[in-house]
Amino acid sequence: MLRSPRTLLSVTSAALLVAGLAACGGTTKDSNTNSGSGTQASAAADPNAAVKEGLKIAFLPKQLNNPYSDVETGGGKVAVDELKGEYKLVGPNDASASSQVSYINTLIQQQQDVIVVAANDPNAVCPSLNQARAAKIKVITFDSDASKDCRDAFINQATTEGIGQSLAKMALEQAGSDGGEIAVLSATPNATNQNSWIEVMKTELKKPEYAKLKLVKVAYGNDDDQKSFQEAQGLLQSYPNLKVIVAPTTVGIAAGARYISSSSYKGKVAVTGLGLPNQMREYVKDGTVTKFALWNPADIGYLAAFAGAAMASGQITGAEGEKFKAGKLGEYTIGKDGEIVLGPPTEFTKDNIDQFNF
Amino acid sequence: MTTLSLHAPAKNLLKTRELGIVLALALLIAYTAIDNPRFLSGQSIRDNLLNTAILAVMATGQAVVVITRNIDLSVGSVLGISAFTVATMMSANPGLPMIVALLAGLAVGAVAGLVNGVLVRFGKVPALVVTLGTLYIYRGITYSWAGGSQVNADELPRHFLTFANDNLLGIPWLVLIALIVVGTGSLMMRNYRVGRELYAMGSSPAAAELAGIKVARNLLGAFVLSGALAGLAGVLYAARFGTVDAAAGNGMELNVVAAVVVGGVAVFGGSGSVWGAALGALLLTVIGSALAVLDINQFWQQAIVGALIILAICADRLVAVRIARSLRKRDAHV
Amino acid sequence: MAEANARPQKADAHNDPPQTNDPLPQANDEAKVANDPLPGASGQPQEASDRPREASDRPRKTAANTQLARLEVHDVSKSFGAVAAVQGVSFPLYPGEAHALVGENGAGKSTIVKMLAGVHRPDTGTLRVDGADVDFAGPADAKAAGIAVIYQEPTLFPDLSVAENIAMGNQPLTKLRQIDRKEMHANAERLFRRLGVPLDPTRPARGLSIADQQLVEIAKALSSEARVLIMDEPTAALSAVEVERLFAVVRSLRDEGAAIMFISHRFEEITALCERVTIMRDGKHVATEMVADLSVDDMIRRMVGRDLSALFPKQDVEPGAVVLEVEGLSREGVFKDISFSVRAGEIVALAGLVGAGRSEVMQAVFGVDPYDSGVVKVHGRRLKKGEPRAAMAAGMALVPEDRRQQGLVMDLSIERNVTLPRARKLARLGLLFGGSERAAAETWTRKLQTKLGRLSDAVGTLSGGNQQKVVLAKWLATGPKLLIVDEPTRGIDVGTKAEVHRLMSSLAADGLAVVMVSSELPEVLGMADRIVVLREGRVAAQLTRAEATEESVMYAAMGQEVAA
Amino acid sequence: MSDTLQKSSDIDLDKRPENGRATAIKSRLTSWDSIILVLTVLVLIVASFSVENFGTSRNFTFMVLDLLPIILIALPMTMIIVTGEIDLSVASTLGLTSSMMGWLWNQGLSIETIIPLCVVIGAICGVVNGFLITGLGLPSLAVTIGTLALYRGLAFVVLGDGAVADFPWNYTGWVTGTIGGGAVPNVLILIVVLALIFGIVQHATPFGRSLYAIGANAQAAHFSGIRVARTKFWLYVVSGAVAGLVGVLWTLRYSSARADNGSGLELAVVAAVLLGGVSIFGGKGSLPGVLAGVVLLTALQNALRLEDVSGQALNIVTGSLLVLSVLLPNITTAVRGNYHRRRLRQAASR
Repeated sequence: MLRSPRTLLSVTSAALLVAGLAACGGTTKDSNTNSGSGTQASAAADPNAAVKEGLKIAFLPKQLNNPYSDVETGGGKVAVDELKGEYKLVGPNDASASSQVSYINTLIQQQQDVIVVAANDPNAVCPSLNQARAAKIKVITFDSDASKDCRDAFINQATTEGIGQSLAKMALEQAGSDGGEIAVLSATPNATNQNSWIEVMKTELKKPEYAKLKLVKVAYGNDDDQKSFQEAQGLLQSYPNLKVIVAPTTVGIAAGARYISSSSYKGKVAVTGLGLPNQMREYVKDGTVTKFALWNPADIGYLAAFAGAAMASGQITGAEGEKFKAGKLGEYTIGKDGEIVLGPPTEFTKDNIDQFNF
Repeated sequence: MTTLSLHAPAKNLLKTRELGIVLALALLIAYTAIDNPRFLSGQSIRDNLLNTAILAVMATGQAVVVITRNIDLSVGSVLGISAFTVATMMSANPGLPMIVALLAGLAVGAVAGLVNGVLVRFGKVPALVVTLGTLYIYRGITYSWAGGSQVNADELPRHFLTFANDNLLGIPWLVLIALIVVGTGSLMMRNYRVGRELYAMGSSPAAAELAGIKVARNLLGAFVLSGALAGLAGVLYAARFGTVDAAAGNGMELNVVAAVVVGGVAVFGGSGSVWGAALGALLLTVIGSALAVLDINQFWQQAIVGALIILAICADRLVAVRIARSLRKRDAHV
Repeated sequence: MAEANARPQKADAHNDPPQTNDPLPQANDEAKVANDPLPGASGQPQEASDRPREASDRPRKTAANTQLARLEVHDVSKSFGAVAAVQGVSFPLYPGEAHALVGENGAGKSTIVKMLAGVHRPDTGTLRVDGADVDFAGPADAKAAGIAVIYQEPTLFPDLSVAENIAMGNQPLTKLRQIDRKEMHANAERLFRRLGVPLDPTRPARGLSIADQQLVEIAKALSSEARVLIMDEPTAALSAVEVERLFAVVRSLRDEGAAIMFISHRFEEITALCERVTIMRDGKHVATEMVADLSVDDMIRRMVGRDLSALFPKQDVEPGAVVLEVEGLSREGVFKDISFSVRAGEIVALAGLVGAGRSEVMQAVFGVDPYDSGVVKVHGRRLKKGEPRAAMAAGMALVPEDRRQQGLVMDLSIERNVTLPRARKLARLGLLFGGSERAAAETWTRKLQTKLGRLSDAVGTLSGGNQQKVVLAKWLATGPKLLIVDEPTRGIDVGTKAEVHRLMSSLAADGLAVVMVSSELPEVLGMADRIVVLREGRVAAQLTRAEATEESVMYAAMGQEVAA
Repeated sequence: MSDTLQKSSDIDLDKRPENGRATAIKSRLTSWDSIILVLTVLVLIVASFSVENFGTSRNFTFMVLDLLPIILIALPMTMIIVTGEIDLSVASTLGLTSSMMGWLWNQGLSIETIIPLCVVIGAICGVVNGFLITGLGLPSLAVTIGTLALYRGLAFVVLGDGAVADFPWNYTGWVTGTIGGGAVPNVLILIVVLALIFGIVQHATPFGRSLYAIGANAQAAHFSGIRVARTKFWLYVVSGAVAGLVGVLWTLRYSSARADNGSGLELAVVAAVLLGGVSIFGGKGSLPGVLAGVVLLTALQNALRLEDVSGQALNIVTGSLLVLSVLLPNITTAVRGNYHRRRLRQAASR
């Protein structure tokens, strides 16, 4: 022990020296031209090709025990059955990219025809997804996109603009004509969707009609129920004048609503955002929540399965402007960067919530 | 008279351990309250106590196990399996009274704890290994059973959910239960034979066997207690958070162990107290909410908890060294 | 002879409680086989020697044979693995008698103790309390039957207070069945007054000296109002004064009707305390006799099975150059201003009461403990402090006091233990190959005539005496110039003891400087050329061999106290 | 001198039986690390024949990549556990280096600078652990639970919840790639080299010997001139450095630097080490056993996944294996002991 600090010092300095030497003329962020993009779809699309039967379509949601993704993949299963394909659902217990990679690898080994994946990290899954594509597997992302050079198409639940605007609109409605302080309770700070929605929402709030709304804080509940619950608590302690909590994530809105409904803030602070009708029914009925929105998640899985099948059958390649039929949802057109937009979100209120069961 | 000369300082040093946590707590609360007086509002205090309750219940069981020179890493998974069991049971039979839910949770936890205890005592497998194994196993069982399903607040009976917020004489039930658990636990460990035997077992396992202490019974008891309290915490968790899935309580074991260590229970057994552990739980919880209130980047929270654990064991070490020195000085003839 | 023995020493390790730091002497110590009684052992001529005894400590004749035995061991056998530790032993223990149990290490004494304590269950045979068969499922049962055991090594709970240690399991309770602390402390005070020790009942047991720990153990036994008190070498760590005080208490217990079983290697204590003695050898019962009817030589002969030559054969050697110089060594609260030197060929003994700081001084000299000030020089060169490696490089070797905790790594093989201090020297290109280690280990274990199976066996499977030889081999293999031996013969049997003495003597004759720490006065007087007596951490006297007598050493060790 | 030594008496009654060699072989065969080795080989063989796609070269690559972090961290962890200590902070160290890697990359440092720097950062984490444990004498379990939280917290402080992804393709590609595009992954070389170094150090050097002595009896080791504290200190430094290296590899493999990378990995590593037959109390265990343990766990997970057994069941398998790895040897010993005692009783009653 007596001598170790000195030895340590020498080791450290040696390492730093090496590092320093290497620093001259190494690869840096600026010099790095990342050419690691995957194989681009090269085959030409044949719009008249028949959709194959018996396609192996695997769903890989962010994690298994998430009711929202259960609804999504449930829609996928309906679609795969309609397509007479083989449906498979795998996924990790934790929403981490590394465990998702292991599952992608397994799916490659099993030679699936289509992988429908909700990426936990847009980049971390990329190498594996590209390996899958190299193995002639079509990769469709849903819910949360992967980097666009490692997937064939992305099913977008709604346009980013549409959701951001809708969030801002609902916040204003809830705050009332006097406006006031609002806060956002999001998922994780690097959640792709939530961040782009919040960005749009912020842009929207700069418009004169929103002048009375003041966004005081964006908190992150990490899509963890307990964490979101505590973040909601923290928001109210820090911002006693808060009027509205906007939670653009199903976990966050449920936790936030639950906290408000059980606290003295009930009736004073409104909660809105994106939520599942089944989770929110109680709070809508007890008056904590008057309005929230969401697209139908089952339709996302449904659409993803059809898109994957169409691609695996050669009907489409993922290029902009291609069209395909998606069963009961009708015809869709592929947009820029392989995006397929589901449609506008549904707004839920006391009056219509009982019509939905997901 | 030498008899008295040592007496006082040694006892005071021991006392400072819990006092230290209380002081740290007071400082933290004072600082936060000055920054934001709402931190001391009734709602805020209530929230903090409610959040502490679950952790304190688990820390009580953990403290008892750690005092016997063992550890129970499976508590997070036990909480999960108990929360899911009870939530499923209550959603299927909404008519069941709350007390049945509590007993069911205790029972599930006790069985899980019994398995741990039997493996440790009769399988002669170190507790760290056993409970690391059952951490995986219990969680795996919950996952396999629950699959992707989740019990939502709206599936649970109203009286179950309101239990977390209902009061008795202004004290929320959750807090009351935690107080009873911590109080009973402290009393048992301090003033009853079985408690002192648990300390003895942790202080010197071999000597405990020779002293004729019913080591097997006590050890099983400690693990059953820890399991049962984790099970109870599962019920409280389900009632408080309303939404239960298979991941409930994931990673909680680290918080519980942290609370116990911060609360002054030595990881090698034999010393520390249940109420110290409960104070540790309170301190950790208050830090969490204080950071949110002080608007400190929430990412600091975990780092601060880590630093606090290290600080706590350093402090313990310091106290031990000082006691040893004062004892040696007294004994020295030089 | 060898193949006759079934072996698995290995298996018996699992019969022990799983804790690695088992304070009990391991069963292995006892688990030795002997189906080879030495010729004539059983039919040894028994010269009844009528030694004169002072009237004062002449044991009372007990009315033993007419009474019902308080405790009876009847045809009891116990094996560990294939090793029979105790075979068909029977003897009674009567109320109001102090009964000695003697035998070499490995004779099965500790196994008997553990069976009586409920730690082990006899394989066959029965134990009887007041004439009724008993079956102890655990120590609790034995305790309930009124049997209290004081083990060789104290078994206290360091984190609990002294009073709690004493009262554990028998705490006085209030009406609510809570522990009555006030009463508990008062009880402890009472016991300490009776024992005449000034211990604070509220202090934690951690940090107590071994002697104080042993006194707490005795208080514990007293508090349980035991009807049978079993003491397994309780005096090993006690000073003469403490031993006398202990004996006084034990005698009063005996007079109150308790049955005492006393195990010791010190014959003077046996003759001072006990009326009857049971002798064991190789797990078998040899004899139960009145102590008054046997001379010490008789006892030894029966324990060993043959006559012994002189115990302390130190040869006279002309001392050479000064090897070790210790000047003004001090460590706060432990020892102060210690100075002495040792020459080649000399055996210097460090004598003194337990707690006088003898082992601590030598551990500081060797570097395993720190010291605050002073100088240690080997061959005139100053040694870096707190660095055992520097001491080893200078040619020092330390055979420590506690074989099990300090001397050996019980779970490692014999060869690994022997080569542990010099693995670096045996390595080629930084790598160790099995062969070189084995060769080195083989050489030294053979030189010391260590009885072992394979060098790859765990050292814990050996008997105490052979373990001590392995420790000696380990350090002699480093080729030391200065050998420090701390209690070299503690807890080893008479036979090996003589071997160790002879070895030390011959090493000194070959020019080695030896420092010996010992609590056994005869050993000190017999072996040492010079004696450094420590008292309360300071040098009280330095005596030459000529000056040293039992009285002069004790006077120096105890100061004025001995005047009485 | 040896002359006098030879003359010692023959009083010692201790005798040793001769049939020891057979028992030694038997005990070696029944020791847990050989059982786990055999079990691993069996699982590999059975899986290759019965699990579709298991034996393919691509799957081999995937498996190697999956076991890379666990196996590398397990190398120093084995040594640490053999000395009777534990390091639970490794996964957090991995997370911290991954965060730092992303942050440094964003600062515009070259990757060639960042990689050694990250290893140093890992080593510094180890220095902190080592100082607290050996310098202050604190229990390693408590210390590393503390630094587990601390390092992970710092990782989040450094990078927040964001991710840095644009690492150069030639580096990320190397980690996931194979030698010459064949079946042997590049990282396998790294694993083999490091495993060889650690194996030799642990099993054939004086340093390695001292680890076992420290774990079995630290005091006796100290009395034998082994620098216990210093040895342990350096083990923690090495453990931190390796965790740092794995942080780099992890980041490159997923081309994503994130604060939560590798969370929970410490339990997997400890489970693998214990499964490999290392005693949690120290003093016992071998590196081949640990390597087998890691391979067994990874192969089982891989095979079960290919068979579409849910990830949940993996938890149960891992946990059960862990408990069984200690329980089974204990049971066999107990059964043997009982059998022996019964035989003795029978012999006595006859």
